[in-house]
Parts: sequence; structure tokens; C-alpha cells
Amino acid sequence: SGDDGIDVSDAPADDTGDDDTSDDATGDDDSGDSRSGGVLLAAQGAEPDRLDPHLTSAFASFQVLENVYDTLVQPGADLSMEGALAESWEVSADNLTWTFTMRDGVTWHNGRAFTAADVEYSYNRILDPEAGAANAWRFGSVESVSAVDDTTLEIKVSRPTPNLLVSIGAFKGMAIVPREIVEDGTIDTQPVGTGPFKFVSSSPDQGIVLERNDDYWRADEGLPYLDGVTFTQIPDQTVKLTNLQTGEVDWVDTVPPQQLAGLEGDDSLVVMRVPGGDYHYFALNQNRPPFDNVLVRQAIATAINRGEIAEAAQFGAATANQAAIPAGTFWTYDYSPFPAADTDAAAALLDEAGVTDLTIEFLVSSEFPETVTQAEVIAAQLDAIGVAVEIRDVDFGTWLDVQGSGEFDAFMLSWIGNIDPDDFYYAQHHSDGGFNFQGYNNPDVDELLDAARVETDESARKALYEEAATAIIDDASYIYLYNPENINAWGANVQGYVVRGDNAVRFEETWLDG
Amino acid sequence: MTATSSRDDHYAGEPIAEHRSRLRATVDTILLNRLAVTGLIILLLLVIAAAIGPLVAPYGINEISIPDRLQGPSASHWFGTDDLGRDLFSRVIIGSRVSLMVGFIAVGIALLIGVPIGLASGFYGGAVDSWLMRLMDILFALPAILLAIAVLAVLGPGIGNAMIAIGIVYTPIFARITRGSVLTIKESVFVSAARSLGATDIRILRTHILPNVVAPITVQTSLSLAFAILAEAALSFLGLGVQPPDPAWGRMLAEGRGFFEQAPWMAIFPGLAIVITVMAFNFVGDGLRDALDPQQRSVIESRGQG
Amino acid sequence: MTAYVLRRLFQMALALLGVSIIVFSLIHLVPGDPVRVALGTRFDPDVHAALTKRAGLDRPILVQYFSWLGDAVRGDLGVSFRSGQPVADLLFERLPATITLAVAALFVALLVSVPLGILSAVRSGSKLDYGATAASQVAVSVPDFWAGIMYILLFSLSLRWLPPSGYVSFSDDPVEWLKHLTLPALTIGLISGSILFRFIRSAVLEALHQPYTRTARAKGLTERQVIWSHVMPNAWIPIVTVVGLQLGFLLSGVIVVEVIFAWPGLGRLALLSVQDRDFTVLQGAVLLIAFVFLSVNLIVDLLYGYLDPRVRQK
Amino acid sequence: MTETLLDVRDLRVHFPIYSTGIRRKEVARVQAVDGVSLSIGAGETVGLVGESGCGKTTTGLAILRLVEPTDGSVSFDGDEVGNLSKGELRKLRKRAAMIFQDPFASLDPRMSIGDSISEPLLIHKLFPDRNDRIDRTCQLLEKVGLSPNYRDRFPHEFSGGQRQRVGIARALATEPDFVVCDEPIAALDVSIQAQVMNLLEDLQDELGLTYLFIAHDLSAVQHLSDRVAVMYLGRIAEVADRSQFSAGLKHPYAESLLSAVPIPDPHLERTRERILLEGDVASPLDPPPGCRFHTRCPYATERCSNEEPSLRDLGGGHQVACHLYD
Amino acid sequence: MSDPVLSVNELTVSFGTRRGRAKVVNNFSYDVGEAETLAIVGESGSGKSVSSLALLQLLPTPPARVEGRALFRGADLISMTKSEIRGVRGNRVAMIFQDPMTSLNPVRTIGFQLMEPLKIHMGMSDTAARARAIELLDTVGIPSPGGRVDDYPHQFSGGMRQRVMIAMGISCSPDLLIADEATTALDVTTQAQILDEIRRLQEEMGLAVIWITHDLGVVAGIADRVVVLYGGSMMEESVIDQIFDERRHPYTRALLESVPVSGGDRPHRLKAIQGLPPDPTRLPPGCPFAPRCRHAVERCSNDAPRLRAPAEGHRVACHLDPADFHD
Ligand SMILES: Nc1ncnc2c1ncn2[C@@H]1O[C@H](COP(=O)(O)OP(=O)(O)OP(=O)(O)O)[C@@H](O)[C@H]1O
Ligand SMILES: Nc1ncnc2c1ncn2[C@@H]1O[C@H](COP(=O)(O)OP(=O)(O)OP(=O)(O)O)[C@@H](O)[C@H]1O
Ligand SMILES: [Mg+2]
Ligand SMILES: [Mg+2]
Repeated sequence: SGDDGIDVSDAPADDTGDDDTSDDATGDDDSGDSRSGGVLLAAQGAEPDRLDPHLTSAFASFQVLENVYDTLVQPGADLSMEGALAESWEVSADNLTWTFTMRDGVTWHNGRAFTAADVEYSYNRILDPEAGAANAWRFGSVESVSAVDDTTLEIKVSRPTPNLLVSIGAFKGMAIVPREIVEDGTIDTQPVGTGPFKFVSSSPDQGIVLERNDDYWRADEGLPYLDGVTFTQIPDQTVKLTNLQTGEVDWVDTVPPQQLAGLEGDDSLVVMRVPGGDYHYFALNQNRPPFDNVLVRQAIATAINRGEIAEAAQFGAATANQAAIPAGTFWTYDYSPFPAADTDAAAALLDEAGVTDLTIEFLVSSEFPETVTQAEVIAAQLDAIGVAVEIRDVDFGTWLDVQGSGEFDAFMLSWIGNIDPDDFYYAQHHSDGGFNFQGYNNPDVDELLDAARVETDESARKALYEEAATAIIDDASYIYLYNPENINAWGANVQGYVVRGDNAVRFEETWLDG
Repeated sequence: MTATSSRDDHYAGEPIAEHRSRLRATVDTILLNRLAVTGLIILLLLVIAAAIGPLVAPYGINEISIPDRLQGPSASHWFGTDDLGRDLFSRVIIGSRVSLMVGFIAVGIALLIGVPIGLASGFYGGAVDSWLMRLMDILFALPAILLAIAVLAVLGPGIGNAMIAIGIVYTPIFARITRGSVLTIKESVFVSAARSLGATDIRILRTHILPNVVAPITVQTSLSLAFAILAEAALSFLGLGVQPPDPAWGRMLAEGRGFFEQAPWMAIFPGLAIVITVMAFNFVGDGLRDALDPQQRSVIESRGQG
Repeated sequence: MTAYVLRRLFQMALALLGVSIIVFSLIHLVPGDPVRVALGTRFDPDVHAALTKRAGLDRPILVQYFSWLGDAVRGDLGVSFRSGQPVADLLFERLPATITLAVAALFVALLVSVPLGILSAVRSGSKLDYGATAASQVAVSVPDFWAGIMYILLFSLSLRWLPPSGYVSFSDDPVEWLKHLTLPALTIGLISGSILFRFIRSAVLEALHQPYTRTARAKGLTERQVIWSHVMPNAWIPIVTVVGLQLGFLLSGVIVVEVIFAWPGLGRLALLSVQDRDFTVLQGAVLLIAFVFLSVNLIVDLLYGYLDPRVRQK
Repeated sequence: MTETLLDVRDLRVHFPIYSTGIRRKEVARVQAVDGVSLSIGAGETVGLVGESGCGKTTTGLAILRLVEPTDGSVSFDGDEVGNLSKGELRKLRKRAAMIFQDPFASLDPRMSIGDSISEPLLIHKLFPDRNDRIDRTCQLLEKVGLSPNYRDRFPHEFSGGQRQRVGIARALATEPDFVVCDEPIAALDVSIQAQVMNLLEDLQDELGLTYLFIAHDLSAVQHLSDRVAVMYLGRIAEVADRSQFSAGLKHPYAESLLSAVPIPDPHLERTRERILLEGDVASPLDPPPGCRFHTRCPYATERCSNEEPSLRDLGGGHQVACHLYD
Repeated sequence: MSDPVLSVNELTVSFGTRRGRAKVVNNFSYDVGEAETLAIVGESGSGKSVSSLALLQLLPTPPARVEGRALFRGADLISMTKSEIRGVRGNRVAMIFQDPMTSLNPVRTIGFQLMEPLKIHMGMSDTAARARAIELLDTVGIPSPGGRVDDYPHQFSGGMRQRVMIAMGISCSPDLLIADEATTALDVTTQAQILDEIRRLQEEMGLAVIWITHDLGVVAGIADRVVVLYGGSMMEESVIDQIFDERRHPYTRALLESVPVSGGDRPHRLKAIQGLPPDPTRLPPGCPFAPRCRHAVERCSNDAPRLRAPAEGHRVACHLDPADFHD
């Protein structure tokens, strides 16, 4: 996936900011009438692998599919869930049955009408391990999905699931797909969705071509404005940016952070940075001594200088943070127990742990070059307390393999596009979590996370997560570093585009000037 | 004819000159070649820099200072600083260690494997030739980077293995070039002559054929040297070569490419280091080639006499 | 002649078999599991097992190899694990771009190296000769990715003469095709040209010192006629071998340049398939590259016969 | 005649010709030597003459097994050369040496002549001590009339005659009994030819060497040889001793060869008769049936094109392979 | 001799070498008349080839320096411009090189190489040139020439290639043909045929020939006059019979005596010339042959002898008189 948009995980969700585009740097949407026309050329840093939303895990694929498929609900501008294919929903009193009412008059790009049966089919496909979707865990509590009639869908869960909406809406991997293209095998080559743009073609030389869906269910709002979007793939950051600067493309998915300062003065371009839900971290392998010793982990968490790391890797486009969730959301929890770069305190902790001559092998991947940079900075910082860092820079395929086999002292990566706190903590820190490769095992945290999952009262839920987070941070299960900003850049002629906190790339309300 | 006559039994009253060995003559001639000596001095300096690098480098290789990042060359940082504020001069000096090692050892491996294969293949011909050359074709037909990955996959990552991998990648080129020259040289009458004296194949290959195929091998060696130093960077990227923050020229160059506009020196200085090394090696290589060619040697020696 | 070609084709098939074995071995040798990569962070043991089974990756390696080989012999290169598309489709939609680039780069290489090589040889020892030799040394020491970025910044960003990256097929728009092709072709063409330069220079020098060159002069030919109708026809013979090897080098050496210039070619596909451990595609791409490479070698050998009548006889 | 040192019986050497030079496929065979029989006594010099390409060099090489004979036997001092093991063959090469046709090509250009001369000593471990070896090299150089100080020089620094001397010194290094001299003078100019021929004679007198002296220059051959064998297209056409040679050669080819030799005297040269050969020169790739010379022979009869003549003795060891002398 | 075709005057050629200037040809003067054959003899390295290459400006001129004059039909070849000399080369003065094996371009057909001078100098069309090439091959005795024009040199035997060189030499009906060791590489039977060929052409076309060789037998057969060269200097010049009969110069004598004569019993030890030719960078101040001369006196090594003319058409450079020779 993209160079700074660390691929890990559950990428984005989508939006529906129907409160219009006024609130952002793209500004001047003065005349409603000129908001149409044009084919936007978008450059992505990575190549989409396949176009089946259930099977792909590539961020680049989702950048495209975001504009083709819809989910039942989707995150709005403030990232709270709003209706999409589902117009409304209800939860039963026991919180075990969810009933969704489908939006009327939605048609697939192939002309067939959309019904609840399509949702039933799609969700069951996700649930079937043989299908290979690997998103079933999001339906951990789901017992059944059934279309009651054409417009009604019922999901039964085994326990209260307050984050069900986020699970089905925040991530395009939960998109609703029509049965026929799965069965005739064209889902990877000729996707058919309900979204604002129709897929036209994909080829190595022309990129991925989307055209306006005239029958989009928001067509009455005039959406989408664009006639089409074409995605091209330009792997090299500098070259991608050059393409934008020379007007070969209209929009790029990332900007090399070192270029930010220079570009912000350039008025032929718009560079927009938005704090997102992403975070960078590293984790020490708690199955290996001495990292099983919390003192050692705390020593390291104390010794590092997060501000310097963020500055080095992101050139100012990031906020150092000792916790996972960035400031400014409902779930934000500001907790900073470690003194910054306190080498004396860190050395004292190491002494207390009785550890000397410590060498940490750091697993990083050049596929995400900032992890390498961060590791170099951390190496220099830990040098001050006599801890040696050996960086092991491998390609991501190997990285995943090594991580899976547990053959590491420490790994460093980032998580992007999370919205619900469950996404921030459960898989990573629950002892049964699917991504708990660092081997964190704290029964209290397990209990808190399990409880939070079924807590339907938001503030109670928030309290549970804060308690869990306190333990996670104190135990240094992850050592959080910073929250990067989401950055996109586009030409001055692009209007109405908004950089979203969940990193989703949506062009439905974008248009080109002139 | 008896074997008793002594060396005093000299010819026409001339004093008998000391015997000069082939090696000695070669070394003497190289030393008479100004460019070759320049090249040797540069290489020597590089090797010294590699050996005592950490002592002379003004800064540590990972001495990070974010406020000083991306500074141009100055009195305190001769080559400027990189994106982490590290001193590029120190990194280039210390980077010579890995880069030279990779360059020389990898090419050395390619020479040590490729040249004998080419010699055997060209000299014996027939089935030996067919099989060896098909094998070389296979290696040659594989994209270099993939072949290197395959080799490293077998051997495991690490700088030592990276050198072996790069060496293996360049082996078929040396084998082919050697073979091509051997095909002509082995038909020479002096080879038959040596055989008529009872020389074994090994002796013929070593003393008669090898010195005569040096010229094309020299050219290829200097070309490969540059590529090997650069290939190390490509492998490092796959996590298979030298690991950060240890500097190596190829890797530094690669890192510099993202900063081309802000800090061109990040790429220019390691790049220059590579160019200078390759050129120095070229000079020495050309000198060696001339020195092994007695005809050229007498030209050079006579020049030395003024 | 036909027998010879058939024999060579047979040997080529053997070499390809060897290539396929090596590439296949990668599957077991390289760390990284295609299914794990495909799943990314959505790790789920059941799904992992199901996908592994579906792709047949749970079978013994030899079984996998022979079933792949059996299919390949029948022309079926399998399906990409990464994209779910037939490997053959993926390869053939990208082959033209790679060949275009390799051939264009070779063209640039020849355009630079032939005149310079000849001139340097004819005026050996001159300033031009030293200059060209030094320049060729610098050019081989500069890595391709570096040169590529430099050209982009210069010709695209500063001068705005050429587009920075991308590929347009010739049939769509010949002018754009050429514009997009220029920089990548220049990037590798100059490196390859520097290598060619050295060989051409020495081949021409060699031919210049042959007695037949003097004969040609003695006939009253102009220097130009001497070079073009007597020196070069002989010099081409060794040059063609090197050019053949260079084309091979270009075919597999374009990976980095394809990435820089967002060139939708085989090299980039091969790199992606390594990253994603998409072995069927890797296998196919490498075999295809190897096939082209070996074919070029065969053509070179046949061309030899055309250029050198001594080889042609019978 | 003295004791026989070398006995060659029905020697054949055929070279396969391969297609295109890159891939091997035999398309033809050069019958370079096709049934040569010859014996040489110890201390004797036998001259071998014939036009270019008739197989003289190949015969010499095959005798020393420097090319593998296709057929026939060569016995050297009673031992069958074809049966020798690799090691025994190397020992043979200590006793039987070769001086090569081309003094320019037969010395390794990258080896000093001293090294070249001492190479056989090294190979046969003759003078294990380095200084002894150098002494011996100097001695050999003196023997062939070169200054020992030339040891460190390289072949390109010498004239053809000097190089040929180096070649001779190298051949003599192991004190062989038998030397194949392959046109040792053809590449040299007259004044140097004389030096080399004198040297060969002196060495023979001194060391009792046996020579097979190959040349196409009949006057030189005649000057040196006790007996002369004339070859044509892979076969022996005539064998004669010195006096028989002077009395006149009998084979039509030998006759024409003799008549073509230019005489360094304008009066004789102007007046002499020359037998000009007409007709196609036969190729060893496809030798004609019957007598190989019949395509150019002025006396050829029907029989010559069908029946192959064998060597017959005209008395006193004078042998001719021609139907005319039946 | 009236109006020579070529009149060489004080030709001097030197090469710049690392060891100083090598004087390879010194004040060499001679004339060649119409239909005449002049033989230049001398041992290897005596400057035979260099002196003739200099005439056609075929020496590489940075290392080589050519002085003196060579009047060809009145025009000085040495000082001609590049385009003037190109008009002469192959057209009015043709040259056959020492080594026919390598002097033909291996990748061009015989026909192509033969047609080149015809097209350049005679302005012939392709078809005309081809027809003439076939005719020329026929003239030099190549059997079925029409079928062989499109062959490549390697398909020709050595003797045939040498004939091709001769055909090329005479193709534009030159006034002067320079044959540099044209037969040295050939065996005697082929050599005899080629010599006949040249003689015939000379009679038919009135060609002047410079025949360079070290084979005195060939000289005896073909030459009208002989020039003996040693160490770059002319030792003796005279008509053919005189050289053989009256050999005045010690070098000429030594040369002739060192040749084995066929016929007769193994008569004598050959009279070889001892010693080595002089190093052209360190020519002795006196007679170049003095160090090897059996008859040399003190004067010979200090004082370079001038050419004397002891008889009509006979020039010799020696201080001594044959009467003084003591052998
Ligand atoms: N290695 C070889 N392969 C094929 N043919 C060969 C080989 N060596 C020699 N011949 C051919 O065999 C024939 C005899 O060659 P050889 O060298 O013995 O002749 P020669 O009598 O020594 O001639 P010359 O007087 O020119 O030296 C020639 O036709 C030659 O072309
Ligand atoms: N390019 C050159 N540079 C230096 N010296 C040269 C060069 N060409 C020829 N010579 C020298 O000029 C001298 C005369 O050479 P030339 O070729 O004329 O001899 P030659 O009489 O033709 O001998 P041969 O009979 O061997 O052909 C030799 O000493 C040779 O070394
Ligand atoms: Mg021979
Ligand atoms: Mg000559």
C-alpha cells in the first residue's frame, strides 16, 4: 500500500458529508451551477491488486472501490455512522436484533434493482471462510443475516454489539456486491456497484477508468459532479508529485512530508492536511526476555523522544502522542505517563529490571520508509541509555512472515483508518486478539475490552476503554509514537474535495473548474 | 651439451643481468603508469578510509540531530547533512567499508567462479561447454535482482551473503567473456607448443591462456564493480543487504533521491564516491592490462627512461 | 539451418525448464507466504487455511511444480493469486510496454554509442576519445533510479518539455507515445550506451588496424567509405554479440526504471509479484523475460551468420 | 641405415568440419593425412616437402600425438605412441620435441623468452633449483646464439630468426632424441634462414639428434636432409635419398614441384623449363578417386583416375607412388 | 632511361617512438621506367614496405614522418593533398600487399571489393563494374569467374586470393604496380603461376612494377633492375644480371651466398650473415652494414659511404672495392 499510508488494516470507511463541502480549504463552492463536468486524473502510489472488495486488502484498491461500492451505512464527515444503502435501522430492546430498512430506488450499475437480498448475500459471503474474505471477525457476534423482504434486513447478534454500525460501515471491505458478478467471476475485472461512479475499464497503460453513475441514489442532489475519475499508479513519490506539479494529474494520494513546507507556498496546488485516526507505534515482543519485563518496556518508552521521531519522519505533519487515539474525537483519551526522553529515569528503570547490554532487533520495512527512519532515530535515542538497536529492514512479505512466526524483538508499524475504539484495542491487545503478535496478556485488559464491546452506553463504554488504554499504555504493550496527518494534494482546479479523517478517498462531491 | 656450465660462462662478455620475475615485471610496469598509480593511490586511500574510517570520521554514523537536517556543505559538515541531520562526510567515509567490500568481494567471487567456468568451457568444448553454458544461460536469463533474491533466500540475508549473491549474478558474464576469448586463444600455436613440451591442461590454462584473456576481463571487471556497488543498494532495500543506520554508498544514494530538490548533496557525494572508485579501478585495470601485455609494457618502460 | 534452429529451440526449452525450477524454488526458499500477504492484516487462520488449500499451496512442492508444469506446457500459466486474473493475460498486456522500452533504450544506446565509439576509435588518443571514455565511466557509475529522477526534475519539472511518467500506446497517440517514452529510454539507454561504447570503440579500433583497411585506403576510398564499407562491417560482428547481451540486460534491467516512470511493464509486474509473493505471476514473468532473452541470443547467433560470411557457409 | 627410431605406418588424420562454427554438426571431413608410412633411423634427417596444405604439419603433429590420429600406428623407439597413457605421453615429449612452423605464433606473447625456454624444465622437473634452471636457460640461449641477457625480453622484441632460435632452444631444453622441425625457416628471410639451418646442423652434429625436417622449400630440404619424402594431398608420393634426389625425382608432382622452385640466378632462371600444372587443385575435403594427383597430372591415364597407386621401390630405397613406374 | 614513371628522390621515413626517432628509410632514391620491373630486396625490417607505403601516403602520419619527393609522372606523391592522392591510389598507382590472407576484407564479397575502385575511379555503373570484375578474375586465371564473384575471401584458396589482389591492382589499368611480397606466403607452384601472370600483364599493358621481396630466386626470375636495401639505406642498385654476376657490395654478396642452391650434394656449410640488423633508433654513424660486414675497415664505422657508380646503371654504397675483399 501507499508509502505513508501504512497499509495495516482496515482501511477506511466512507462518508456522506451531505452537509456539503463548504468547511474546508478547497473552499469557494460559490456557484452551485458550475459544479459539474470534467474527468479527474488521480494518481495513487500503489497498484490495486484486485477489485473484489471482500478479498482485497490493498489500500490502493479501496481508493478506487470507495467510489464504486456502497456499504449499508457509512461514516459522515464527523465519522459518525449515517445511512447509505440502508436508510434507517433499529436495534431491538435486548440489543440482539438489528433491523435495517433499505433505501428505495437504488439500482446496480448494471441496471438491476438493489434489494436486501443483495446484502444478505454479501454478508454471508463475508462470513464464509471458504470465500476467503477474512473479514468475518468483524461479524464476531453475528449469528445470522437474513433479508426479511426486499427492503428489510435482519441481523441477529449473540451479544450486544454497539460497534456493529462501524463494523459494517467504516470499511469498504464490507461493501455490498451483487451476486451475479461473483458467480460469473467478473468481480475482479468488472466490478458492479451502487456507488457514484461506474467502473469502465482497467489496464496497465490507461489505469482504472471510472465514469459517472447517472443513476446514483444521490443523483437528485446532482451528485456526482464529475464525469469520471481515472486512477493512474505512480509508485515513486517524487515522480508522483512532479506529475501533479506539471498538471499531468489532478490529485495525488500522498505527498512526501519533506516536500510539504515547499509546496504550501505554491498556489497552483492545494495541499491539505487533516488529523486522522492513524497512529504509529512499535511493540516489543513480550514472549521474549527481557521484553517480558514491563520495566524494560517502560524504560524504552521513557527513553525515546516522540517529538523528535515525529519531526524526523513526518516533517511536522504529525502530533506526538503517548496514546493511540488522536485528539479531537469523542473517544480521545489524553494520557501521557512517560516523561519525554528522560534518559536518567529510563536508565533507572533498566537498572531496576537488572538489564544490561540490551540489544533490540527492530523489524521494519522499507515498504514503509518512515518505519526505517523512525528506527534510526530510536536507535540514536536508545544509544543514550546504552541500549543497542539493530535494524532489520525487510520487504513487507517477509515482515508479515516474521511477525507471524514471532521471530522478532520489536516491530514497528502504523494503523490507519480506525474509527471505533474497539478497532484501536481489541485485535491488538486482547490476549485473543488477531493482531496481538507482541504477546500482550493482561486479564484485566481482556475483561475491560470484552465488556466495552457489549456496552451500549457510549460514555460507559468510553470509560471502559480509557481504563483499558491506561493499562495498555502503562504496560507498554504498544509504545505509541505519534498521530500523523492525512495529506492529499491536488491542483487548484479541483474543487469540493475533502481530506477525510478516515483516509477514505471519495470523489462524489468533487468537480473540476473550467 | 652439459648442464655444468655456470653463469660466469657468459656471452660475449656482457654481464648477466638479474632475473626478473613475471610478477615483478608486472608490478614495475604498473608503477610506471601514471594513471594506474593515481588509481592505486585513490584505491589505497579508500581502503585506508574504510579501515580507519571511524577514527577519522568527525561524527558518528548515526549521530542524529534533527535541527541540523538537510544542511548544505559547510565547514562543520563538509558534505552537508542528511534528512536526520547526520554528517554525510562521516557516512561516506564509513560507507566505503561496505561498498568497497561488496564491490571487490562480489566481483572477486564472480571472477573466481566465472573465469574458471569460462576457461573450462572454452578450453574443453563439447559436452562440458554445452552444459556449463546452458547453466550460465539460465543464470543470465533470470533478472539479476530476482536471481540475487533467490540466492539470498537460500543463504539467508546479510551483507556477506549479499556479496555472494551479487557475485553469482555476475558470474555468467565473466564466464561468457572468458569463454569467447579462450576459444580463439586455445587455437594459438603457442598452446600446441606448450602441449608438445608435455604441459598439463592445468598448466596451459594457468600460464598460457589466462594471461591472454585478461584484457576483456579487465573491462568487464570495472563495469561490474560499479554495478555491484549499486546492486548492494537494491538488495538492502529488500532487507537483504547492509542494514540501516550503517551507511553504504548505494543505499545513501537511494535515500537521497527523495530529497533531490531539497538536498542534492545527499545523493551527489555518495554518487561521487562511487564514480571515483570505479574510475580509480578502471585506471588500475587498464594499467594491469597494459602491464600484462609485454608489448605495451616495453612502450611504458621506454617512456620511463625518458 | 532448420536443424540448427530446432536444436537451439530444444536447448532453449531446457534452459527455460531450468529457469522455472529456480523460480519455483523461490516459493519454498523465500520467507513470506502469499496467502499471508494477500490477507494483509486481516489475519484469520480459517480463511488462511481455506485460501492455501484453494491455491494448492498445501501440496508438496514437487506436486505443485509438476502440476504447474503440466498446465504450463499446455499453455496455461495459472491464475494470479494477487489479482485473481489469468497470468497469461497479465503478462501479455504488459509485454508491449517492456519491449517498447527495451528496444527504445537500445535505440538510444546505439544512437549514442555507435557514433561516439567510432569517432573515439578513429581519433583514438584525442580529447574527444578521453572525454567520451570518462563520460562513459561516469554514466555506468550513476544508478538508473538516480538518473531517472534527475531527468524528470530537469525535463519535466523545470523545462516542462516532457511528461514525467506514464505510458501511452503507440496506436493511441504516436506523439504522446514518443514523449512518454523519451525519458525512460534515455535513462537506461545512456547506461547501456556507455557499456556499448567501450565495446564498439575497441571493436572498431581492432578493425581499423587490420590490413584490409589499408587495402581499402590503397584503392583510393575516402575515409568515410573506408569506415563504413570496410571497418564497420567487420566491427559489427563482435558488437552484435554485446548488443544481444545488452538487450537481455535491458529486458531484466528495466525494473527500476519501470517503477520510476510508472511504466506498466513486465519488470514492475515481476517486482510486485515478488513483493506479494504472487508466484504464478512471478514464474510467468520470469519465464517470459527468459524466453525473450534466449530468443534474442538465438537471433544474435543467426545474425552472426548473416554478418560473418565465414560463419554462414553451408 | 642405422637403427630405426621412428616408424610410422599407414597414418591417417581426418578433421571433422562442423557446421556454422557455433554448434557442432559434422558436415565433412578434411582428409589431411591419409595413409602415410615413413620410418626414420636414429641420427638421420628426413625432409618432408609438399605444397601448402598437403598435410605436412599434421603428419608432424600426429607423430607426436599433438593431434589424435584417426588411424594407423606410430612407434617411437619401439613403443607404440597411440597406447601411451597421459603420463607416459608426457615422458615421450621429453624425448621428442617440435619446432613450430610459425615463430611469431608459437611463443606466448606474454611470457618472457627465458620463461618460455625454462617451461619444459619445469614441466619435467628437470632442474628443481631455480638458479640451476636459470643457468640452464642461459646455456641454451648461448647454444642457439642468443645473449643470455635476452632472458627477460618478450617475443615481440625479437626478429623472426631470433624467435625461431628461441623455439629451437625450447625444443632442445629437455635434450630430446628426436625433433620435428616444421618449416623452421619458411617465415624467415634468406640471411636468417642460413643462420637457422647452420644451427640445426651444428646441433645435430653435437647431440646426435634425429630430425623430421618439414619444408616446402626444396633447396633447403635438400641441403639438410639425408632422405626426402614428397607429399601430395595427404599421401606420400615419393621417397628418395640425397643422391637419388640429385639424380632427379620421378613422380610427376615432384618433378613439377622441383621445376617451380625459383633459382637465384637470372641466367638459369631465364632458361630453365618449367612444368606448369593445369587443372583443378583437388581439395582434401573431397579427394579425387584413384591417384590424387591425376586431376593435374600431365601424364594421367584412365587407370590413374580409377586405381590408387601404391609406393613401389625403384631400388636403393627410392620409392614412388605412380602407375608410370610399374 | 627517358622519362621514368616514378622518380623517388631522397625519400626519408622516420617514426616517432618512445625511444626516440627511428629512421627507417634514409635518403632512398630510385627511378622506375615504363614496362620496367624494379625489385627491392633486403632482409626483414630493412624498410622495403615502409618506403613503398610512404609513396601512397598510407603510413599513419602522427608516428611516421615522410620527407623527400616521389615524382609520379611529374607530380609529387608525397606532398599531394588527401583528395589528390585518393585519385592516384588504386587508379594510377596500385599496390598489392604483403599478406593476401588478411588484406582482403573477410565480410565483403570478392566482387564488391573488386568493383569498388572501378566505381570510384572509372565511374562505372554497378552492372558495368560487375562485368569488368568478372573479366578481371578471368584475366588472372580464376576458373569460372562468373560463379565466383559473389564468393567471400574465405572461400578462395591463398593462391586465388593473391590473384584477386593482383586483379584489384590492375583493375584501373594503373601506370605503376607496387607488389609487396606478393608471393611470399604462397607455395612454389602457385608462386610460379602468379609470376607468369604478372609478366604477361606487363607485356600487355606496359605496366611499371616495383616488386618487393627477400626471395632472390623470385628476383632472378622477374626483375629488370634490383635495389638492395639494408637498414633503410640503399646498398646497391643495378640491372639484374650485374647484381648476380658482379655483386659489388659485401651485403649483396653475403645475401646471395647464404642461399642454399638446389642440386648437388650437401656441399658446404651455408654462409650466414652473423649479427643483427641495426636498431633504427640508434643507427651507426657510418655504413649501417659495417657492424656485420666481414670486410669492414675503420672508416666504415665512422663514415657513411656515398653512392658511387662503378659502371653504367650500377650504383653501390661502399667504401671498398671488390678487389679489397679477402675471402
Ligand atoms: N584443426 C584442423 N581442422 C580442420 N582442418 C585442418 C585442421 N588442421 C589442418 N587442417 C587441414 O588439413 C590440411 C593439411 O594441413 P597441414 O597444416 O598439415 O598442411 P601443411 O602441409 O603443413 O601446409 P603448410 O605448408 O601450409 O603449412 C589442410 O587442408 C588444412 O586446412
Ligand atoms: N608504425 C611503425 N612505428 C614504428 N616503427 C615502424 C612502424 N612500421 C614499421 N616500423 C619499422 O620500420 C622498419 C621497416 O619496416 P618494413 O615493414 O618496411 O620492413 P620490410 O623491409 O618490409 O620487412 P619485411 O620483409 O619483414 O616485410 C622496421 O624496423 C619496423 O620495425
Ligand atoms: Mg604446415
Ligand atoms: Mg614488408
